[in-house]
Amino acid sequence: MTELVSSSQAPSAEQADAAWQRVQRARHPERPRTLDLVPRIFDDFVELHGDRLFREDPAIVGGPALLEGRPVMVIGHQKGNDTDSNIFRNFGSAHPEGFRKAQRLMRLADKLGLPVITFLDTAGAFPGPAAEERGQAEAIASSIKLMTGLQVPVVAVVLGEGGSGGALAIGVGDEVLALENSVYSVISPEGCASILWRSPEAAPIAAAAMRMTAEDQHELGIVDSIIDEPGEGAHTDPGATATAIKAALLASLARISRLDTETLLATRYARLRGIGVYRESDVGPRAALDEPSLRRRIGRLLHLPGVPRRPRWSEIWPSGDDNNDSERGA
Amino acid sequence: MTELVSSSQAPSAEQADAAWQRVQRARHPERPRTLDLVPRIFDDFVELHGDRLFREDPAIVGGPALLEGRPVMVIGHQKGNDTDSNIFRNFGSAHPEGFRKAQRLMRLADKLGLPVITFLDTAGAFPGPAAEERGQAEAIASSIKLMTGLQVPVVAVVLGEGGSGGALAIGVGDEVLALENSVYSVISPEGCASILWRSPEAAPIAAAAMRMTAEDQHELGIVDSIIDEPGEGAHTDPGATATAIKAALLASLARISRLDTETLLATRYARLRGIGVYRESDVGPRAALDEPSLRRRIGRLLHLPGVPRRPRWSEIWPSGDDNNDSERGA
Amino acid sequence: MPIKFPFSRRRPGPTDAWTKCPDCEQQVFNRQLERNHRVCPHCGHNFRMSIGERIDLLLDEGSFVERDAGLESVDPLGFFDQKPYPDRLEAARVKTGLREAAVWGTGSVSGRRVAIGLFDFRFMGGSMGSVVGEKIARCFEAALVERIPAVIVSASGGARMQEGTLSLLQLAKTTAPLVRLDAAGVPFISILTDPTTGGVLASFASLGDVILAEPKALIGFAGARVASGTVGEELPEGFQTAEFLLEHGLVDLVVPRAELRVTLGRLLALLPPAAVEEGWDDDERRWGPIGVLSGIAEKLGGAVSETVGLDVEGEPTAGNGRSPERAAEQTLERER
Amino acid sequence: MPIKFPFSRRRPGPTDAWTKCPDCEQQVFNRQLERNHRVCPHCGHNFRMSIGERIDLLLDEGSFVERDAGLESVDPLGFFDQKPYPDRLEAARVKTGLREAAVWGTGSVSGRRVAIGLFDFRFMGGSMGSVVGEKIARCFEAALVERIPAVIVSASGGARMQEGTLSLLQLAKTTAPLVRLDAAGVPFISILTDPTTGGVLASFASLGDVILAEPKALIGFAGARVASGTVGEELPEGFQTAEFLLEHGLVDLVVPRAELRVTLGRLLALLPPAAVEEGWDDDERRWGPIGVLSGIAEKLGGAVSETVGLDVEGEPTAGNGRSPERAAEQTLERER
Ligand SMILES: [Zn+2]
Ligand SMILES: [Zn+2]
Repeated sequence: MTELVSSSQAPSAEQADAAWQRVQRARHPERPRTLDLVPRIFDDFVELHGDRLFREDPAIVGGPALLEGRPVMVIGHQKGNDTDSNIFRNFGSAHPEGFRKAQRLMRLADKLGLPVITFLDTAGAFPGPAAEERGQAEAIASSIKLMTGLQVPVVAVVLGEGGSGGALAIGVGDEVLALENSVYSVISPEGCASILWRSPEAAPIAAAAMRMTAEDQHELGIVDSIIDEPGEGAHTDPGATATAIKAALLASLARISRLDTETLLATRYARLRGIGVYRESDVGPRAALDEPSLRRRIGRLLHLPGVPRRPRWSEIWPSGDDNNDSERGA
Repeated sequence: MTELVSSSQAPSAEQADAAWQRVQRARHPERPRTLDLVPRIFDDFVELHGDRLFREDPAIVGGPALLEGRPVMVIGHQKGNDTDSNIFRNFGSAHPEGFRKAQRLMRLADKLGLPVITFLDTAGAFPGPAAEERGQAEAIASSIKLMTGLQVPVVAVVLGEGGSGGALAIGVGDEVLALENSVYSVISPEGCASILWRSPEAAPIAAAAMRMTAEDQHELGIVDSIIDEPGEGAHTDPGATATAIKAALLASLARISRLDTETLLATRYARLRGIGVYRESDVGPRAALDEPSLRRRIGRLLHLPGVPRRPRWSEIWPSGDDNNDSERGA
Repeated sequence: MPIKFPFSRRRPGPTDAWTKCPDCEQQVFNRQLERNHRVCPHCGHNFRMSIGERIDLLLDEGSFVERDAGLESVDPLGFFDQKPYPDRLEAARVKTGLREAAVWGTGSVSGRRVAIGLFDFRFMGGSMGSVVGEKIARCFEAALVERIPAVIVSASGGARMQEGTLSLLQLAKTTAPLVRLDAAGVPFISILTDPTTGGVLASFASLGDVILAEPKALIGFAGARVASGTVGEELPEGFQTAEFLLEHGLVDLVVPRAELRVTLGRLLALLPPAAVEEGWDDDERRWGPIGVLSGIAEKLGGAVSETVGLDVEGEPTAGNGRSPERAAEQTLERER
Repeated sequence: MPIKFPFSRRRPGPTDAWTKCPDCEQQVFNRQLERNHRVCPHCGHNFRMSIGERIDLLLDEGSFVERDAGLESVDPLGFFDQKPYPDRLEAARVKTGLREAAVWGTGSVSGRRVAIGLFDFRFMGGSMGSVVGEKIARCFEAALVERIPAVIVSASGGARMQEGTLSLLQLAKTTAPLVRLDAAGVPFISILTDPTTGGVLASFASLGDVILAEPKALIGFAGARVASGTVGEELPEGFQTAEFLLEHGLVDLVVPRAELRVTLGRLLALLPPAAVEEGWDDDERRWGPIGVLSGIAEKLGGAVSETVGLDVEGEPTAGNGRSPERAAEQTLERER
């Protein structure tokens, strides 16, 4: 993993161009969206609506679906295909009620033991005043929290733009897959360029600097597997794209479904807990916690205490013998 | 309990007068409210605010408190004492966000193992368009549902008006206590009179017909114990009223705290499940469910499946040897 | 009261008569209306349905078996307004051919077994008193015990005033089983029809894992007159319609009646009860430590049917006079 | 990098100088400001505080012990904007005397032991990268293991751009332990100070069992400029202030700085960690069946410190290169 720590240098013009091309493909107006792909991936799907609190938010869609005959819960950002539908969908940028709808559906999946599959495709959570008033930050935070504790397998797929907290709010997964031309970043390249380069025109450089392409994210360990796109990109063949996603989902679920509930939660926790790169030197008192029993200590850290017992999804999702977990983590 | 089934007859003028006097005392403008009583009952109290979703609703107040040095969660409707404060408090009629705040505080109590004490004093949930838009019915329903499953002791005290769903939303308890001059009803007497007598002026008759006084509610088994009020009513001596409530709360909690979590939940379920009076004759097929094991059947009905293990509050609330449960149920 | 399977009764009135549609004001031939699931062929207006018609609409033919048909309301408060409550009950029975405002039983939808409860608004406005609450609660408990989905088709003005707070508390009685359905992973689908208001909406009906509503159905907590009267505000357009609730995130889908059966069937296929883990047969593992009570339950033997309140017969009883705990204690005392 | 206990460093500049209050524009004597918890004596404006000042404000004197002071940021992306990320880090270190934007440790409030994390906005805008996220996560985990309340005092512009999605994922890393704190009944009190925005607000900071905020603190998800720019709307008065959030139900209390210590102490007394049931010492009962992993854990012996990531030293490592599962598997393989 030492290759992660390269010496800092400004991205070259070629690197900026290459990164920007990916950003543009990820944002391609004809790129297939969640609702374009869902009918091609799943046998049946009923879209459910509403957060049961305030409003139906069309920027996030979701509902139960059948994947190869087995029930799952699907949740995804939904951009439009033209001006009207983009206005209706708020360009895929959710208000708090969108994330709260997603949470409701995730709780339903948790109750029934359905694996959760999410599709990420948003420039980010909507930053308008109404969203702030209704607790945009709370909505994202509680969505992330819920996902870290779901007692069912969770697979997230980055379809197009994985934009910051609004993407992560439905993007915490046991495995995170990404389409070849998708991007994933902590802030939009324009936003990053505005702040650090003081010019939104530096967006391509910022895109390269943030290493936001699917390959980069795979190298960084944020993305587990990359799903190849057909030809010039997903928009050239949505059907083939859907087929590739479906195959990747089936492989992911087969891997994850091997785990029992305890191990699933422990593994997801360890995955998240391990993200980050740092140096640790021996300054100051060591973190020797006042803990009597080693066994209890590791038990407490890794295992969710007091969780209700849940159905094992290995019965719903029998583990396959294909692809070992060589793609996971390091 | 056969005395419950009396032959129907119109309330007499005397009965109507007596009932109406109670309604007026329950609504007395100087009657002590939740925030008048809380400092007199509890050693410390920090009011918390907000539903974390939409708005702080001052019609419901709540927060952790110390009762004889032991922590509890207090939640109550809050009417005002004058025009300004009544407008601020919306006359104690909560919007959905009030009930959702209450739910948040109940969840916190559940997490920390604190008994929940609620004070009921509302003409009802607010029926305005904004409340409807934000899911007033959902807010009440989910609050009731949450209370039926709280893994901590719950004691509800009817202080003044126990008005319909808005009262019940924070009124599902392991024990329900009522001040002597409080009332509790399925609809306001004015509302009932408007619908059934087609005249709001028949409110006193409706009040008598609905048997909404604390004594009637005790007879019906909805209220477990009545708390005597000083002199002409609680408003003549809030301090003495608070003392009486405190004594009743301590006795209640001592009784309830004897139960372990499983028994607590089973008992609360049985209590609610048993409310209602009906005749059952042998028409049609019997309700013979396809159930192999008798033991499992009763176990399923009475015991919450898969609940996380919780701290025993008998450690927080040691059981007293006073008052046996002779006041409970039949 | 020799009414059996009352839900199968057709509504009174000759089928060759005409009914005026309240929406488009056209005259509709009754037989045509029934063939069309009581939807106006001219404007799509959804006429209210009887329980029998609703069963025909939703369930596999002949699959419905009513449960607890013998539950009957009594008059616990001695309630008398313009006339005694028992007279109102009797009038409603005569008018509808039903014993009460709700019926529950088991049946199947596209071959999937469900526990289903249904309301008829014509019986005292579909109001919920002790009997309706008891039926809904038993419906949920049957779903729990059998691990089959629960479905409730609501049409109700709310809690029944004539039983006072006993009716109010039915909100809690019908809601409490839902906590258990959640824990056990058993789905509940709530179907809201015209009208669903008050205490029924403020309890189980709003708590479906999925909530379906019929087009233009009136759905709200308080009456629209109350809502506007209270605050003197003008009501938003479409206030308290199914479509309004959909927009406000409170229902999942507004489903035309012709698609309701298919939609319900698809949802049941997509949202099956949670798979049961290996330890299912082992009470200790699945349900957690059963503790004192279930130990007692084993000893109960014949007393069990009383304790779970499934078939108490004859004389009216206040259910809370026979809590499982009490019965269990009595049994233990007898054994000592 | 021989900086020890950096939080105790006072801010640079002579204490006899004057500072101009940005609110009332009066000149305030610095020494007076420090004595007054950095609150303007003229208008009550809350100046930002260093971590050391914050510790003095909140904790019992001398009770704070820093943990994991040796954690240091590296440059995983090789990030270079106007200058290299390592240069920005170095500049921040020099400017603040801190090693990073956050510090965590244990201490006591009115005698009650807490695990506490604190931010300093002066260090790269209090931004959260790998190190800050790691410290917050360790703080929560210590609270879980010791069963003591967690307290975080936030002041942050959000996730640190220079570490890309590694920073973004700190939102999940810092939030995941909160599920465990909930299950274990351990409280978390979040204190929001000026400013708390972006990814810190969109993760743990919004998830306190109780959320306190300092008066007039800027608190929001997106910058106010972004919010108004995006939609061209005029912003409501007081937008994104602590008081605005209180009104919108998003924080529990706005607490003047002079009362913060007392309020925190009262809350800690009122909201203690859940009492531990009898079975606490019995892992099987309290935590449910630990299953395969803990069986493995017993065999791990010396490997355990690595698996929980508490004291990996020296060379930079990607934490996810050493998942407990992986380590456990390796151990098992070695044993076979
Ligand atoms: Zn018509
Ligand atoms: Zn000033």
